[in-house]
Amino acid sequence: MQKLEARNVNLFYGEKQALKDISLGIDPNTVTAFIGPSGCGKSTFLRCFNRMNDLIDNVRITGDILIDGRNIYKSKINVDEHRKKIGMVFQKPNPFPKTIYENVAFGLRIKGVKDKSVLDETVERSLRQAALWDEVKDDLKKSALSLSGGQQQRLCIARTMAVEPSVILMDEPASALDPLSTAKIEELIYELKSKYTIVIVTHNMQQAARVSDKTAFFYLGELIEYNTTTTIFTNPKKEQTHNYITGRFG
Amino acid sequence: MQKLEARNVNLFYGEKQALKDISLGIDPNTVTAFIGPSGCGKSTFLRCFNRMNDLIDNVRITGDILIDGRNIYKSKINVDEHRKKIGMVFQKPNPFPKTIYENVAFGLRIKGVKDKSVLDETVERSLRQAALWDEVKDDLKKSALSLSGGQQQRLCIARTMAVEPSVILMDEPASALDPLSTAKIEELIYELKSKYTIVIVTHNMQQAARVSDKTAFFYLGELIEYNTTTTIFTNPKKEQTHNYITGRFG
Amino acid sequence: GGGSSKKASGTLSGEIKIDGSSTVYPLSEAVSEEYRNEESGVRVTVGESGTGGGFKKFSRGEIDINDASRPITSEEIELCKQGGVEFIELPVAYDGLAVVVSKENDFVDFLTIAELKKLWEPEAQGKIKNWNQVRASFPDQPINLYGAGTASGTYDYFTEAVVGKAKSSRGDYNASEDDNVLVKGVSSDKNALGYFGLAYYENNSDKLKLVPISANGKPGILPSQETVSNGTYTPLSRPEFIYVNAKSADRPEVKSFITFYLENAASLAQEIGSVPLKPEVYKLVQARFDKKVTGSAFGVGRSTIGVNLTEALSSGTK
Amino acid sequence: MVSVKERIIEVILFLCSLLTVLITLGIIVILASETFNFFSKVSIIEFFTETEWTPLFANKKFGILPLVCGTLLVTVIAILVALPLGLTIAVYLNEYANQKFTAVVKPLLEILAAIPTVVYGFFALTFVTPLLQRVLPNLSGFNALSAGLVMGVMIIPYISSLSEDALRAVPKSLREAAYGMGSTRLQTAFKVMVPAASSGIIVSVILAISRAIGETMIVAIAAGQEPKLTLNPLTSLETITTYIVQVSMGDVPRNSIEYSTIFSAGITLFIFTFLLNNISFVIKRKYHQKYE
Amino acid sequence: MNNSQVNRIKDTAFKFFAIACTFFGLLVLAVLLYDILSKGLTRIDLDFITNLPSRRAASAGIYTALLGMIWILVLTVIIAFPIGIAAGIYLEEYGKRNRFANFIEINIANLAGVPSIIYGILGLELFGRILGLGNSILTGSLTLSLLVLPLIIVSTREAIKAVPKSIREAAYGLGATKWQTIYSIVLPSSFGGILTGLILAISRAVGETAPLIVIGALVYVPFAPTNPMDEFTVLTIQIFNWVTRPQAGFVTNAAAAIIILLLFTFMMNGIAVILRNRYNKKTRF
Ligand SMILES: Nc1ncnc2c1ncn2[C@@H]1O[C@H](COP(=O)(O)OP(=O)(O)OP(=O)(O)O)[C@@H](O)[C@H]1O
Ligand SMILES: Nc1ncnc2c1ncn2[C@@H]1O[C@H](COP(=O)(O)OP(=O)(O)OP(=O)(O)O)[C@@H](O)[C@H]1O
Ligand SMILES: [Mg+2]
Ligand SMILES: [Mg+2]
Ligand SMILES: O=P([O-])([O-])[O-]
Repeated sequence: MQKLEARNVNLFYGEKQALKDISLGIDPNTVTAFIGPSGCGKSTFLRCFNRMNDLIDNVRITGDILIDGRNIYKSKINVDEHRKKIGMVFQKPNPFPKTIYENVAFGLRIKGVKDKSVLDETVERSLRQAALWDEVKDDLKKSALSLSGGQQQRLCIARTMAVEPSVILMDEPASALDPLSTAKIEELIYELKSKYTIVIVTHNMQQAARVSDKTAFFYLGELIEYNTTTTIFTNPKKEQTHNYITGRFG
Repeated sequence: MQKLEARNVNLFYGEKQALKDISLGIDPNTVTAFIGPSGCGKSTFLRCFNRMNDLIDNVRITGDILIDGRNIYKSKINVDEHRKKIGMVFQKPNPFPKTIYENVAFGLRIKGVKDKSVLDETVERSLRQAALWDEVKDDLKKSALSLSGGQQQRLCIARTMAVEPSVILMDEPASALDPLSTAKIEELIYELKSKYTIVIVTHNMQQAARVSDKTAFFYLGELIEYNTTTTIFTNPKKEQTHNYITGRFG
Repeated sequence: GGGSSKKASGTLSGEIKIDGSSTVYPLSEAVSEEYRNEESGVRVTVGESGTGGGFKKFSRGEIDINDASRPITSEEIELCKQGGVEFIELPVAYDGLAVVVSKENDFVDFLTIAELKKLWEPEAQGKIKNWNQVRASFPDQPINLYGAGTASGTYDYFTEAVVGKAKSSRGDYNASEDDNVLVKGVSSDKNALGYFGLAYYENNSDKLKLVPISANGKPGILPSQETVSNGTYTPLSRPEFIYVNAKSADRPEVKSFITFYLENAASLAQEIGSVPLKPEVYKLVQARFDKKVTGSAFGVGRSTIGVNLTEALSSGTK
Repeated sequence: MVSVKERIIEVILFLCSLLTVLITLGIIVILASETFNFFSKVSIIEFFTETEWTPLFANKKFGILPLVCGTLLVTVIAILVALPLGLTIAVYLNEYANQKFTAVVKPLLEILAAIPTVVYGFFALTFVTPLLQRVLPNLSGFNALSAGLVMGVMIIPYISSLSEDALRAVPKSLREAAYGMGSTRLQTAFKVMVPAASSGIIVSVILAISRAIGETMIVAIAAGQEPKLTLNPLTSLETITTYIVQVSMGDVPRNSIEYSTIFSAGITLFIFTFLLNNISFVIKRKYHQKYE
Repeated sequence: MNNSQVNRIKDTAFKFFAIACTFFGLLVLAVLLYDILSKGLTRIDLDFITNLPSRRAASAGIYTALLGMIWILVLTVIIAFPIGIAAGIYLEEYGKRNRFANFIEINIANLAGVPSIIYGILGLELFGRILGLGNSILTGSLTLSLLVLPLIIVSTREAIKAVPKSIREAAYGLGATKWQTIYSIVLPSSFGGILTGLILAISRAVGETAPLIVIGALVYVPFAPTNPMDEFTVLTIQIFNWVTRPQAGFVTNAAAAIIILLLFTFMMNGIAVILRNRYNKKTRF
């Protein structure tokens, strides 16, 4: 069974259609890259998977989104519970203005976990997974805002993993970072693949080529081409895809 | 003689140094591209040439900038007059909230030109040069804001040309536009080269490769490499340049 | 200071609410301030809504004592009846109504009641605007008027004494319940003419010029302690009262306060620029209070202009 | 599916915001019902056409015009002071002054709007009027001029700060385009920035007018209490707000015609400011959309 | 002269004119402060603060007015703050979707512009007469609560709006419910902004005079209030009372009381500015 599946998804912001009849399936424990020019709907589509678009006024969605075969828009699903299973990492690092520790512990706290040892353990495990533990282990009580951008982004990844999701959605997670931090994040994605299903939106074609197993190319709200990353980059079937990856526009 | 020349330019925003000892010369009637990752100082450097950075508090500049051999920071230059000779086009189209006609005529009006026939003539000539005349000639009295993004950008170019500058500075002029408009602007740049000296900042490497004669690569406020565009893209001398144009970061 | 007996702060407590006349206000204020040294546990508040405004509250039972610069009217008596309020009427001082102009005014030597009438009657509204319309020998300058607000006893008394009918006045003047505002206005306006209680003049005599008033062809008379007290300053002299709610009068703190009031009214009135009653009159008044004589000694329709208090009080007491 | 707790919280929060509607309703109902009483006794035509206002006197006249006229006269004086000064300051702070200067001066000017109005009343009566009387010997002790001038100074920051905000909200790119073409600062300011920020500036002026119309203490202390249909700023006059204060200071019996006059005067004031506020709100909405 | 020179001269001329305007505003402020300080500063001493009112200017004090003000403020804070903050949260976080919220928004913008004296009329009729609370402290603070409510709501909304969408999304993304997100992320992050608004609201309440006059607070109250049903006087009313008295001594008293009032106002506004700056720095996300 596919981990994530979209069937004929259309999405409207008010009058404006941002996604047009998109269908695609994503296998477990793979990395999938969404690419396409600015405004083509990559983020919008990504956010359909954890119903983040619900937060925006005037959004209307048709079609089905299935996670582990369950339609998350149809059944009487508890959205908050659902989101706990789908982690999300954003373009700009967005730590809470709290301590590093409290950032990572947040997901547990809202679940009502109060046991100090459980919290400590989870914080450490998550920070280790995000390859941040060694850098911050002595400063857990410091404000997360005092970290560098790259560290903040890894903190956000750690925070996501603390609630043990099975899918991680990443919206241009490295675009605000320097080359070194970018490399670290890419490495991390590669490592996390064994445990999670990862979907990543990126502007950087080389990044898509480096980290992903499959790539989907979007243009003006449509899914133009979806294939293995190698195929997309070496032998695209559509001219638009070709034009885009060779930098004719975007 | 070189049209534009920078000699050991350093620029500080308050404490922070944004440009580090930059020297470079630009020949007349060429297109020069500035490339580099976000925040490396491309825009800052571009704006040195028409003293646009003067508008920001706490900016300190050392070194010399020469235009046609005249030091524009040293001599008792009239900045307003100087800026009339150096046109500038910005990333986001920024027409004034006035009619199309008044946008193009603005430069003449502030010079005190009142003669209707001179104005009419200049407006038409500039719009023709910017390849916009045919699309707007019947709507000159309409608000400039009613134009599409691509048209607005060409209007801004026409507006710039109305005051007959000899240099045009462009800061990512196509990054907010769709592929079609981008192509039009690129074409325009190519045509304008015969009359103007053009400097263009771009994020899009392929665009730099397509339109420019020479390319300068900036990184963290330093000019890493400056050479003919062909050399930069096919045979860069520095590893950083190589990494950047192959998309290792940025 | 006015407190006659300086014993240690007393043992009484409670609240006494006073409101009403702004002419009587300084006296009540002074009394309650001195009373504070006597009985610090009793909390006295004094408002100045004007005599009429005060009677409105008094008849609703909202206040214990109403200050009045004229006797209660028959309508007000009726209102009190409806509100179930019985009252004890106590004169506490005399007042002269001062007619004043700015210090800079050098042409007004005196005014006759007739001239005042011409100036203040309702028909003057919008018409009499210049000094020379009052008397031809006055200069052709605008005249700016300042007078008591319509809720005040001063207004009622002045209109009755000058125009001949209570509450009958032009409306286009600076009207305020607060005589301080009037003092302020007249003193800073060289074209001004105004009227208010004598006490307010006495306290600000450096800024104002008092106008002698001539009635019935007699020469102009200035109001003063003497002319008011001996009745020569007519028709603009009048008694001031406090009206005590008879129910409140049973409360020990009110009883003690009123006694204190009557004991000290003479000296305090002098201090603030009002004119005290004669000592024997205060005795009569105290007796009236002690006996809880309710009702007004000033029968309906009887004017207080030129009234003889001793006579009125004795007639009321029997 | 939303949990019960979440629902309850939402309902409580909702009720709190509903309260604001009740306040408005309260104001309208209370003003309107007494005004209704008023108009059952006084003809609405008299109210708007009669030129005298003497409801407290024996010869009662119920023309609101003198009060409206007094209110507007003081407001006009105030705006004549505040608009040129405020707008010039806004342009200066935005276009000429450096950020540090602006950062210091703007809050300092805002102090002007934070000072309690009773203080301004004191200042107008005890300082400005005597000062003006030296130049204008015919000036009454209470007068519209000093009240208006002082009120004008008080509302400077409404115009300067809000207009400065509006100017600052103009996209930086427009300003740069103007400079890029060789405009001087003055040209940039008045040919590009002010027109582009015009709606915001208009909003600031409307708010300032509305504030001036509703201002009470300055006029109550310094402008006098004589309802007069005049355009002469040197004499005393009465504004709507002063009248309400004047009546409130004496106690007026309920259900009397005098009592309902505060409500008819109050509703006139309310309608004025209500219209102004709504106009500014609509303009504000529009221009927010323009730049988003 | 060519055109460019003319333009430069105009530019410079405007600059000097504008500097003059700016300093005129500040000059008036300076003169006002100087005038008041010179009239009242010498009058301020401990007695002035602790004395009860008196008919003699020299021995009158502001004790009852100060206590009255504190009573009024405390009650206003207790009444208005929770309601205002809750309403602000609703409008910013919940109410965006429906038309009714839009209506409430217009309504609040309107309320913020209603002249304060109208609130006085509302308070007089609603609290003073219909609810029968008279001219008590409670009536005063209820009236002022209504007056500052729009202010609190607006500043709460501004503060909440300044919290970046991204950290909300992060919280939702972790599965937090709406209220959890608001309570544990949004409110702490906007705390500084909300507090700033609250302090400005207090400062506004301190400076109000007209609505209190309308509800009938202009009386001689020579004792300190002890409960919410007591009659009261506040600093502004005391000043108004003294300002209208003609004797020089009371003008001095008024000036002295104004100094105290201004100290209070400036202190409040100063705290607000400091808070705003500090908070802006700390939470630049
Ligand atoms: N909240 C919104 N309301 C209305 N339109 C929106 C909203 N968010 C996005 N859009 C529009 O929907 C389209 C798709 O937006 P989306 O953010 O998904 O693009 P994207 O591919 O992620 O672009 P980018 O690479 O710039 O992030 C765009 O045209 C955008 O303007
Ligand atoms: N007004 C300013 N004040 C302080 N620092 C600034 C200012 N403008 C730019 N900088 C800093 O100067 C550096 C260079 O900025 P600049 O805008 O020139 O970069 P850029 O190469 O044009 O980037 P981009 O591609 O994002 O436009 C950046 O670190 C930026 O943060
Ligand atoms: Mg996106
Ligand atoms: Mg740039
Ligand atoms: O004494 P009065 O205030 O009623 O004139």
